[in-house]
Amino acid sequence: MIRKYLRTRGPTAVGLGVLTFLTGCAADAELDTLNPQGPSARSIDNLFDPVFYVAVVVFIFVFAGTFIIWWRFRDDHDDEEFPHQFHGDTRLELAWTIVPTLILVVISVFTLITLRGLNETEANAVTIEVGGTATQWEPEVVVVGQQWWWEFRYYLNGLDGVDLTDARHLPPADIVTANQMVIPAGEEIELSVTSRDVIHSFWIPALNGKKDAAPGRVHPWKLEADEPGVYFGQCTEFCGLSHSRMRMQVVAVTLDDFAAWVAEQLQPAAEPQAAAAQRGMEIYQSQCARCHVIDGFNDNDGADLVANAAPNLTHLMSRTTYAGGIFNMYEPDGSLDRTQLEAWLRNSPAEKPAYAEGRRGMPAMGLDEGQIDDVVAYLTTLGRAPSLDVIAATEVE
Amino acid sequence: MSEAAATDHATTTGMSHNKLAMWVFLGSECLLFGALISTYLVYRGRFATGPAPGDIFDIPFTSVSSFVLLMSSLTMVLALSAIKRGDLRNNRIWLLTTALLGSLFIGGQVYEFTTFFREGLGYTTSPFSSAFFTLTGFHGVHVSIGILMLMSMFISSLRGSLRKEHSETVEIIGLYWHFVDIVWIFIFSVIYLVPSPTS
Amino acid sequence: MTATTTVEDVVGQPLGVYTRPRGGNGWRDWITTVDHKKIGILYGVAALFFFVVGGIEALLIRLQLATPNGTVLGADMYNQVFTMHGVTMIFLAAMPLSAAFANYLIPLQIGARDVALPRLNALSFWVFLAGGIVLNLSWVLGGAPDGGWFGYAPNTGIVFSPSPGMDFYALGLQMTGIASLVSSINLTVTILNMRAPGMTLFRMPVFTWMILVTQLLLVFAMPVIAVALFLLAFSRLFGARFFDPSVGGDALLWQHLFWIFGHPEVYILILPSFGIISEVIPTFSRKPIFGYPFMVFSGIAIGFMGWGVWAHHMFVSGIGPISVAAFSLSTMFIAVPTGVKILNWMATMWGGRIKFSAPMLFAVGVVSMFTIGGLSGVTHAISPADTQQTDTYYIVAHFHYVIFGGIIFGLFAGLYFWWPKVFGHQLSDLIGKVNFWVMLVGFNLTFGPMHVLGLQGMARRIDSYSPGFGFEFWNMVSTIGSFLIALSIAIFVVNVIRSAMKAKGQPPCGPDPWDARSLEWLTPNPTPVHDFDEIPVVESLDEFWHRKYGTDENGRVVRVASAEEVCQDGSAVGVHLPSPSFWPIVFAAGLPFIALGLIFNLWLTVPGGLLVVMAIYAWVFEPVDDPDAAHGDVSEVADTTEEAPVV
Amino acid sequence: MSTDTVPTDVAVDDSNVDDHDHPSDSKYFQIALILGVLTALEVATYYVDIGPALIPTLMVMMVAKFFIVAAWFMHLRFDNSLFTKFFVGGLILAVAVYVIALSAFEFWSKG
Ligand code: HEA
Ligand code: HEA
Ligand code: HEC
Ligand code: CUA
Ligand SMILES: [Cu+2]
Repeated sequence: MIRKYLRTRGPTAVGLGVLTFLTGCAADAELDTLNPQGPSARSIDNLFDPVFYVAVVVFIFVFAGTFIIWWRFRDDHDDEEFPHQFHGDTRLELAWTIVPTLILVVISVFTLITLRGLNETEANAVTIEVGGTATQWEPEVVVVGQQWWWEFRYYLNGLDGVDLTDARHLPPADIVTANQMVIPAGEEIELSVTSRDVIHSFWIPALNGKKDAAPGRVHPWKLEADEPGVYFGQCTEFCGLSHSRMRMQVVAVTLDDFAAWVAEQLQPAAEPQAAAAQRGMEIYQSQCARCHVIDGFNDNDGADLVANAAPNLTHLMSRTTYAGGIFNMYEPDGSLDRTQLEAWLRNSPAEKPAYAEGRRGMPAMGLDEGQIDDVVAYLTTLGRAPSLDVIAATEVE
Repeated sequence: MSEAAATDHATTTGMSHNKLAMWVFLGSECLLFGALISTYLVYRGRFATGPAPGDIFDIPFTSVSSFVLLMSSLTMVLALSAIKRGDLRNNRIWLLTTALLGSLFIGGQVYEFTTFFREGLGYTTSPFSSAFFTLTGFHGVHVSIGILMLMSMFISSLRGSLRKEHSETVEIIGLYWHFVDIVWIFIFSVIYLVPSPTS
Repeated sequence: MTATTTVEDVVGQPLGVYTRPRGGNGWRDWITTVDHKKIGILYGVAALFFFVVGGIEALLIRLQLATPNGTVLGADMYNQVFTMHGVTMIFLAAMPLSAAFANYLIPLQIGARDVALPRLNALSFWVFLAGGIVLNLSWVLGGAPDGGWFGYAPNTGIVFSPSPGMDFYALGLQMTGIASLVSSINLTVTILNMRAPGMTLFRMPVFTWMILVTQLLLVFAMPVIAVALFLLAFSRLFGARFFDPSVGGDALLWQHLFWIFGHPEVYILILPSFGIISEVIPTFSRKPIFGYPFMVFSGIAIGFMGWGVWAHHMFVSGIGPISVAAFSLSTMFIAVPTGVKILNWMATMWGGRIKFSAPMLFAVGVVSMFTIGGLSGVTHAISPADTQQTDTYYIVAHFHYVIFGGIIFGLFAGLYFWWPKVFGHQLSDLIGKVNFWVMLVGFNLTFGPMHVLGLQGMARRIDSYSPGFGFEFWNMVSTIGSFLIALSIAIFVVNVIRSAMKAKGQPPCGPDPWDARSLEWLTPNPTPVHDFDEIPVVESLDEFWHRKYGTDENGRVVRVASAEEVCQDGSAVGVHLPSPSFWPIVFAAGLPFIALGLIFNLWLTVPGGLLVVMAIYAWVFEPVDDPDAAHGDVSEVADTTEEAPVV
Repeated sequence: MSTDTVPTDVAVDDSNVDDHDHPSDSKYFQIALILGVLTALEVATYYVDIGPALIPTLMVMMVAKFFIVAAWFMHLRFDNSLFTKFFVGGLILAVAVYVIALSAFEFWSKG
């Protein structure tokens, strides 16, 4: 990271860079915008870097000028001496009209080229297995923002004929997950970004710039990660109370792992065996199912919320963070972070500010400790935990 | 506001402060109505489950009231022309006629609104309805303010305090009145006559 | 406003309640004044007050963000605080402070005795103040606005922002908007219509020019925000469906309307400051401004181009690639006229004999610090890069560099420069210099790090951030810097108090403390009530300077007259001035009742409406002058009897 | 260059033109007649189908009415050109800005 700063910002940034280094702050800056990990972000960076240089040069010019003026023309004498009076010089004026214009013309050309690239999509297809048969799938993900978490919907038969205009009543998708978007690395993913309530903004700095998620509108966008890895993001359009706690991650995996993940996500939830988990399931049925969905168990349309949706819990355990990507599901050793999950179930608004009484965010469910244990027992049956690597890479503080 | 005109003598440009101020204000009003009209244009097709504009507009009726407003511009300018000649009697008559024609227009608008309302178009029915009532309502408020000013002038005239020297006051209020008329010319064509979506 | 132009000739009738207040003194004088100088001072005091309010909000923001997972403010309170910080600083501090300078100086710079419509001028101030009060009342009446200063729909709708805060926003800003509109019409007319004989447009000081451009921007921009705020208010109060997506309302409508206003607004903010330093720099460089016509035309060009770039705030909002491309390019090229200004200021200083007194330091501060902000602005204008930067602290850095570096420094330059003009004594230059350096360091410490934070991915408008993203260090630096800024403001306050105490009982400072150039210095310091003893006849740009200096046969500058000889002594008596009036403040007092009535209980609108209607009618029937007022002894010393200029 | 002597100024005539050559009342009636006829023609388009020519025709008539009122009833024809500048300035600005904004909405494509 540091090296990147030094390389791209050149000598002018040495001061900043050294300071940064001294404090060791940028060591794991997961949201860094100057550390592109995919083609889109790279093309943006390649545009930004030279423009930044130009700006630095202009800045140095003005600063040097100011300094020279201070050095040469400072004169605090209170006498009646006047310097040579001149009123202007048309040639100079023309020069400093034309030179910046030319610089900007050049910048415009590159801006337009980059812009076109960012708005082009390619046809690509990956092979996945749906219902036992291998299918070609053009990677497309529907991204839905709502207060204050993200939903990702995968329609494995493509988006033709899928009506996304009303995000509060979307057609059923094959895979619905929250806060962590799993994608195949090295492939371009086309996104359809929308929202169920207010405007949010979807942003994974390492992979691409942002795109607003606006209710009633579907915005096309794209992502591509060069390598498998985890890329952090943050909602960047102010969306109310817990805007700061509305984060997300993109987990890019190899094609094989992706196919495996798809196959697993397509499985509905299994009937729990243990007694505690069964009791938890009943509590879920009576308390939680009015909002949440578990495929194979309940599939209601429409939570009792302004957004009309709560995270789909079918494969909850396959996600390593939850509640807008602010809590870890697992300890670094791979065991469940039970304390946090219990706290969440005990009183979620205390863990993450929400207007539950305004039907925005998850309310405190008023469960007693025994019930919480049972619910946790049930939730842990939902989906399979990912590998320790993923747990380590996705960990949030 | 006529203060400076009284304390000052001539002005740099030879135009009175008040008249210049009115024109600047009217320039500004262009942006105001422009924003309202744009809002309407964006929303004319978004009538949700309520009535669509094409379903409810009554062109013959609106044509008549548009004509009434248009003619009030004529009477307004006649009022001005009268006071400039020093013909206070005719000035009074035309001022009153203008105010009456304006009131007739407002009456028509009230009638239109109530009809629409009865046909299921409330203020909160759809973006279209909100935009429509807001735009025409703003225009109506402008007309009403104009009527108030005309009546104030009429009363001053009765009391003998609106004389030939004050023709500029009539002229400035006239400018406002004509502007409001112009806005309606725009609204009438773009909103009523250009075919609107139907449900 | 037109209703007021009617009957003016009830003079001679029994006056009763319509009797105009006499000049008087004390607070009565202040609330009834129509004197542009007093109104200017009122604007200045109110704006500085709100600046401190907004500054305290800023300090709260910085305290909350000093460390990760800050706990100084809760999420809800944080959202209110940053919203009110932005709103207060923009609408209640920066704009009115510029208005203060404009009001005080414009008549003086063009050689007039007052603005064109003095009572409306008073009205503007009181309505602005009422708007500011309404906005801030929200703190105690159910919660402040919490939707951000640009209040994107539908987050500001009643569903997502159920507290009355956004109602206060919609109605309070509507009031300050009306005030700005009225005052902009007034000043436009003043500048066009009240110039002294010989004061052609191209002999007007650059400050006057920049104010003229600003007023034109206001004239055309305020109605747009007015409509946006009406749509918002009607949606919240009466259930209009403008921004309800479930029935087809479009979230982008608000954004377009807001930014069609919002971008011209940023030039409304900066141009007065550009005007101020265009007066300060030549004075202290002892040279005329370099390229006067280019300075004027670039200002006009900025004002003009400012209308075609608004969607650069919407690059990621989904407006489609063609719009993005068009707005991206149009935005970039605003750098050209702005660059012309920067370079012309430098050329003005070049070859000068520069005295770095406090006003000059602040002015040079603008030239360099604004440039940093302008350049980061250009990096936003390249839209692909902006998709990474928007809504991060990189943007916050940009706009505080242009706003604080460009506007606040410029306004401080103006405060130090014109202080003797207004109060008759100078502020301590030494303390002023300390003020400048502390502010400069504090400012860069506060906002410089935000560039790094933004590029590291710190989103704006977040009430807390987790450790581990690398945000800790620079946030702490920034917080420390913000307290240095506060210290610098405190130094300013000390300077003001100390200088006032020192000046007490002393005669006013001389007429021309800075060896200045423009017409306002022709009047003595502090400016007498009637401004000019005699309306000057203008023969050149920098008229005042040219009355003091000529050239000898070698083309060298030589003094031909001392300041004392040139300046008027303020001794004229019996100059006919517009009488004060109660009605502006009565009118303004009605508006908060109407606003509160709309929010809480419609009955409240009744007294409000009555006050307003009464004020309007009283205004109209109020005699032009109080017949009893003592101007009967007019010795005709120097009334404006000369023929008005035919340019 | 010396800037002191630039003579240009927007405001050159100080004579209050509108006191002398003002149209007579009968002229006003004629204008009102033209306006009335135009309105009648506009309304006629509601009854007579003129196909794709409709919107251009309406716009032309609207603009004509607009300018007739401004030029004659509001005296812009006779008055100081500064008034025209403010008004037409506001008008052009409004049209330009809002047309751009509406196109950014992809309004035109939706028809
Ligand atoms: C005083 C106020 C002010 C001023 C003057 C400016 C000036 C400029 N601004 Fe700024 N801007 C704001 C206040 C201001 N801005 C605010 C408040 C916001 C945020 C609102 C919010 O979101 O809350 C904002 C946001 C903002 C954005 C949106 C960012 C985002 O949200 O994503 C953009 C994008 O293009 C932008 C661009 C510019 C540009 C190009 C200029 C140009 O005018 C700058 C021109 C100046 C120079 C370039 C320097 C001098 C020039 C030279 C020395 C010549 C040579 C230069 C070159 C060849 C490059 N600004
Ligand atoms: C004119 C405009 C203006 C000015 C001057 C400032 C000044 C400052 N701003 Fe401002 N700021 C905005 C306009 C402005 N801001 C806007 C528009 C936003 C966007 C809001 C939004 O997102 O909606 C914003 C947002 C904003 C943020 C981002 C909040 C967020 O996104 O979460 C931050 C964070 O640090 C910040 C900090 C500061 C600081 C530290 C100052 C300092 O410079 C303030 C310094 C002033 C003082 C410190 C005064 C106090 C003085 C004293 C206490 C002295 C003692 C007094 C006496 C003795 C009487 N501002
Ligand atoms: C009224 C609606 C509602 C009810 C009832 C409800 N939840 Fe939630 N739940 C939500 C919402 C909304 C979120 C997303 C909160 C956020 O991220 O801010 C959520 C989030 C969660 C999460 C985190 C999911 C993720 O991936 O981020 C879990 C686990 C959860 N709820 C479990 C439960 C359980 C167990 C119950 C019942 C005991 C329950 N919920 C009842 C609305 C509800
Ligand atoms: Cu969602 Cu901010
Ligand atoms: Cu802008």
